[in-house]
Amino acid sequence: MSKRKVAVVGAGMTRFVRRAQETGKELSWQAVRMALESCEMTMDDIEAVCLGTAPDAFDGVHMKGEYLSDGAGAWRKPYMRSYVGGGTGVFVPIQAWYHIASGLFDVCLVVAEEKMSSYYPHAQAAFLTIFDHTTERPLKPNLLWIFALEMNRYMHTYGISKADIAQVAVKNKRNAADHPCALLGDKNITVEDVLNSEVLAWPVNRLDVSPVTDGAVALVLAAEHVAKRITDKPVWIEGVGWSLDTAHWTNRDLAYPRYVEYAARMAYEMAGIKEPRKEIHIVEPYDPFDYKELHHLEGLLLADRGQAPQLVADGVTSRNGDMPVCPSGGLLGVGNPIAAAGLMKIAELFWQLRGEAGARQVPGHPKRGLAQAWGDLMQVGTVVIMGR
Amino acid sequence: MTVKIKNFPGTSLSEQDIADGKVFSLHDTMRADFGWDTGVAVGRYLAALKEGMILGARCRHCRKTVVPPRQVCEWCYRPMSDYVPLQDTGIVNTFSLCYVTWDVQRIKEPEIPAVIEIDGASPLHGILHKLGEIDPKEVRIGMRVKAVWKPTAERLGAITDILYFRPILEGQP
Amino acid sequence: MTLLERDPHAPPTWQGSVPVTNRYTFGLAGDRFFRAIKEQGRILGTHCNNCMHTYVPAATFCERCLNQLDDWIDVGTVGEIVTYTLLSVNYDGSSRTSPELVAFIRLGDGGLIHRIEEVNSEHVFIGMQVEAVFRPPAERQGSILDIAYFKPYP
Amino acid sequence: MNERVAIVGVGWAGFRSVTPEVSYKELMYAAAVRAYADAGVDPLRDIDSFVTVAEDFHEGTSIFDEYTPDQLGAVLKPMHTIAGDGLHGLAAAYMLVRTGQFSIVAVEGHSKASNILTLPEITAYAQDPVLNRPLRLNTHFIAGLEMNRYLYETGTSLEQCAAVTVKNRRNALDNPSAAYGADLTLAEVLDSQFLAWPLSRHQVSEHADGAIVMVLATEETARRLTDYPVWILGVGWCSDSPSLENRDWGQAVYARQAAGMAYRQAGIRSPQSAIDFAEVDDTYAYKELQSLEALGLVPAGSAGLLTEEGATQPDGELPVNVSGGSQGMGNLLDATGLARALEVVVQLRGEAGPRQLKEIQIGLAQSWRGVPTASGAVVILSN
Repeated sequence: MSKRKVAVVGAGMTRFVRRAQETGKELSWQAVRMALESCEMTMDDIEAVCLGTAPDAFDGVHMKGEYLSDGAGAWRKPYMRSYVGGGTGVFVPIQAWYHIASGLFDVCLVVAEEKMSSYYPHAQAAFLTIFDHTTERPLKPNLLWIFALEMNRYMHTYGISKADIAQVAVKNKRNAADHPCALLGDKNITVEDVLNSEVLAWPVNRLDVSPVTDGAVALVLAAEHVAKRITDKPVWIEGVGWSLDTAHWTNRDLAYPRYVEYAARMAYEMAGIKEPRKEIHIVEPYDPFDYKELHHLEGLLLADRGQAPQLVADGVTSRNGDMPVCPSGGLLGVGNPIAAAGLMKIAELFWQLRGEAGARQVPGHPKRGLAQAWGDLMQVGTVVIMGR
Repeated sequence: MTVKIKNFPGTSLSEQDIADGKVFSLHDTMRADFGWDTGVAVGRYLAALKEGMILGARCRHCRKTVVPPRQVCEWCYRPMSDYVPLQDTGIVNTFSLCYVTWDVQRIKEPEIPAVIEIDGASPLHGILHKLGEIDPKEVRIGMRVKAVWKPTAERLGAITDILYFRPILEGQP
Repeated sequence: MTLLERDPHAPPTWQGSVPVTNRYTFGLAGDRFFRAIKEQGRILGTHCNNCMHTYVPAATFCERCLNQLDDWIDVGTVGEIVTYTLLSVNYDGSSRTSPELVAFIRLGDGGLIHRIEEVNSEHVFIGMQVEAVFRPPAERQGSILDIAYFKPYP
Repeated sequence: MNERVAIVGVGWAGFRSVTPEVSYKELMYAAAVRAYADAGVDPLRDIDSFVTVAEDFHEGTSIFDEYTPDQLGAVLKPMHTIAGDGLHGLAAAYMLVRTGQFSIVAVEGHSKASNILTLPEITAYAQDPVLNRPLRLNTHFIAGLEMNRYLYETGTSLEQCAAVTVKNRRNALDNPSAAYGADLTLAEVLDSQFLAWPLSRHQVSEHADGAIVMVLATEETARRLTDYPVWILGVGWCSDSPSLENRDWGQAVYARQAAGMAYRQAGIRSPQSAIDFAEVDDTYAYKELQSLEALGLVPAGSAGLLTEEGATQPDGELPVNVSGGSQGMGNLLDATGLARALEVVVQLRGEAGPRQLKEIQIGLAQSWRGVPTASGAVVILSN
């Protein structure tokens, strides 16, 4: 059985802002229009649309995939919204991959949108309802709890300090200073700034956390024969993987994201990658909290367990290091409009692998990159490997 | 293409812009009330909490004891066959000192959420709850704790029938 | 004790609510559309020269070709009833004592959903001309409710 | 790429107005365990990927996909949720199998509508927050507007719409899984109070609880697993404009487009002669008529008359909603389309008992996502 090859051929994104004037529809449309223009395509070329967007509570619209469809370019087209919590942004290109790989479509639009500022007064409150309605929600948990609990367990298991972890926030926010769409880029931030920022839920401080953000990102994906016609620089989707762990998150080892490992192994196998540490040149792991980047590098088998902080300390993960990690600036720096943030990572790989990332360009003509997102109750891993 | 694009779309607003009426906005609230059927396994778990007991379930196939109880074992997909009363004591697997509430109000004294591995359940099998009767500075992973229950008459059959877990001091039960 | 035994003391349901409170901006086109209603009592549309389609309410983009729409036009305050209904149920699902008349009114190539008043429902028909009745300028807030209702025209 | 994909197992549970004895997880499990037994597969060993369909506010949980893997045997497997109708989920599973990357994929949909205490207000939250919701109109108004325009454009009568309810609820009497079987008269349906004139209360399907799981496989695997594979000949789905101001009020454009896509895949040029029976959206009685026309199964404007004449009865030329449809089985929220497809599978396997249709080869299932959407999907199956 021959498998169809799928490539990314165009990308666009809005600025990531704390509060956008645009409606969610308008943000989606802006990103889509940019993506189409980037590959000189029109809506006539688009056969199907895949949307990724996180909880309805944020935009404040029930069945918000339906509401957003016109902005996403879905008018009278096959249109579906996929949903794996925070993992959605990296899942939605996987969704488009299977649309095209199935042979049903040749060209798909991929759109991810989030307008978190519509939840008022504060988007974090929407996260109360991610917990089990009967056995957990009565305790009034907030989102920070689950991250703080996981971070503490990770630190405890491997003897990692808060300063080790804060380096990630510093690296990413500095990287983001070069991203024209970034919300929180900061060239001069230091580890002390992170450690001295307000404690939200120990061990999590304010600057360990990515901000509530509005934004949208769009890509155009095409089957091989179309991709080669459109561009001489297609970026191929070489491997995809995703995995969902048990909902009983308090029955698991929180120190290690095995669901990320499962997703990564699936993607490596599909991409024919035997030695990921040698064969992956740029990594965009999910970094809504700084420790998460480290956690995920380990789950992706790109660092030994408990050893990811050392890579950061040694500069391996810097933009000009041996394995640049989050050269975009990540969620910590560019911002975290949930699904759009995940898709931003795919867009970043697209630009990096084509040598179009400007001030953020990773040296050495990287050939292959990996993007990963995480979501749900410390539970889902989504992985895409792209190469030129 | 980011190199080629100078002006990215997206219009940033401040709270002040909205307060000043520079742009229109409106507020709305969804009334969303639910009565979730607790079902067989969780229903039983709640009933046991009302009696002052933490209930688990055992899989005869893979010999795991899990909490809260469930109808099917997610690891071997065999029906869970037995309920097992567990201890109301356990070990702190991890914790946080949280200075904000669920709706992002700042609080002075931190709440101490924790995952507590329940005695009698399989290793690493715990529940989410809070710690109390302890100085936040003294909380440690690995610490032994015991449930503090609401008075019998006030229990509803809810996870909040346990007020919190408190540390077990040396020599105490 | 087996899993199939039911416990008569088990609470049959767990009650809870999902808190969802929102603030919506009107967006780029929405802001201008509602400003025209509020300040001038005018209903605006935007025209797509590519699809030859006039969107009402005004849209920032054409949903068909995704072109940006900059061609703003006043479509007047009189439109035609495309379809209507007599709604006997309230927002929350409770029954209404008297039904309300709701219609889709064609303006440009789009239109508005709104209430029809100042007419006996038996006299309403598809194709009927109706006119927007605006609230007094001082009461308008920038809302679809700045139009109180539509009434028969003339 | 795998060209041919079959449904090799189905399972269901519930289909009652309330299911107080089980949680939603237990309801899903009951359906899944039957589907896996039907297909002869062990989910942990054999199933490569899983798809569920759900909407957060129907569940009362944000990021509902968190709570899906355990009871389906999908832990640490590639699993995702489609925020769509069951047939969208079926289409996703179909595509996954076709990629050549997965041999067996399961799809799940469920409803615990009885657990939602404020459904009208939740549904209303799907209206445009700036343009429509401030009017504080019950979302049924959209069905009232659409029905009125449909009647106007086609000359269909109120009696013809009511005949759909009479037929489907009577069909449900022969379906042990249907919650709302009844032997109503036309007069009873017509006399019921108007909800959104011309729509009367009896023509709005009641909600029900239920769960459905289907197992899909490649041709090679299907032939190994079962003697009765049901082949997926085509799938289609489409969204018309989401805004009430830009849509076609009389016609179900989304259904027409979705059907066109499915017919192209199935190589069907003349649906009227190719399709032996159909399970179509009837969440409101008039939708069955409007859908049949949009699907090209009857000439435009003729569905009412044909229904009145009995053409869509179980013994008619084109049996429609033999299961009882949503009028007879209940509106299963996001699982509604899967319930339609389930009946097509059961019929094609010859397992429909007293309501079994004779000499059938190709069946069609169609769904709509309900007010205020203009989205729907179609699947064409054969034995």
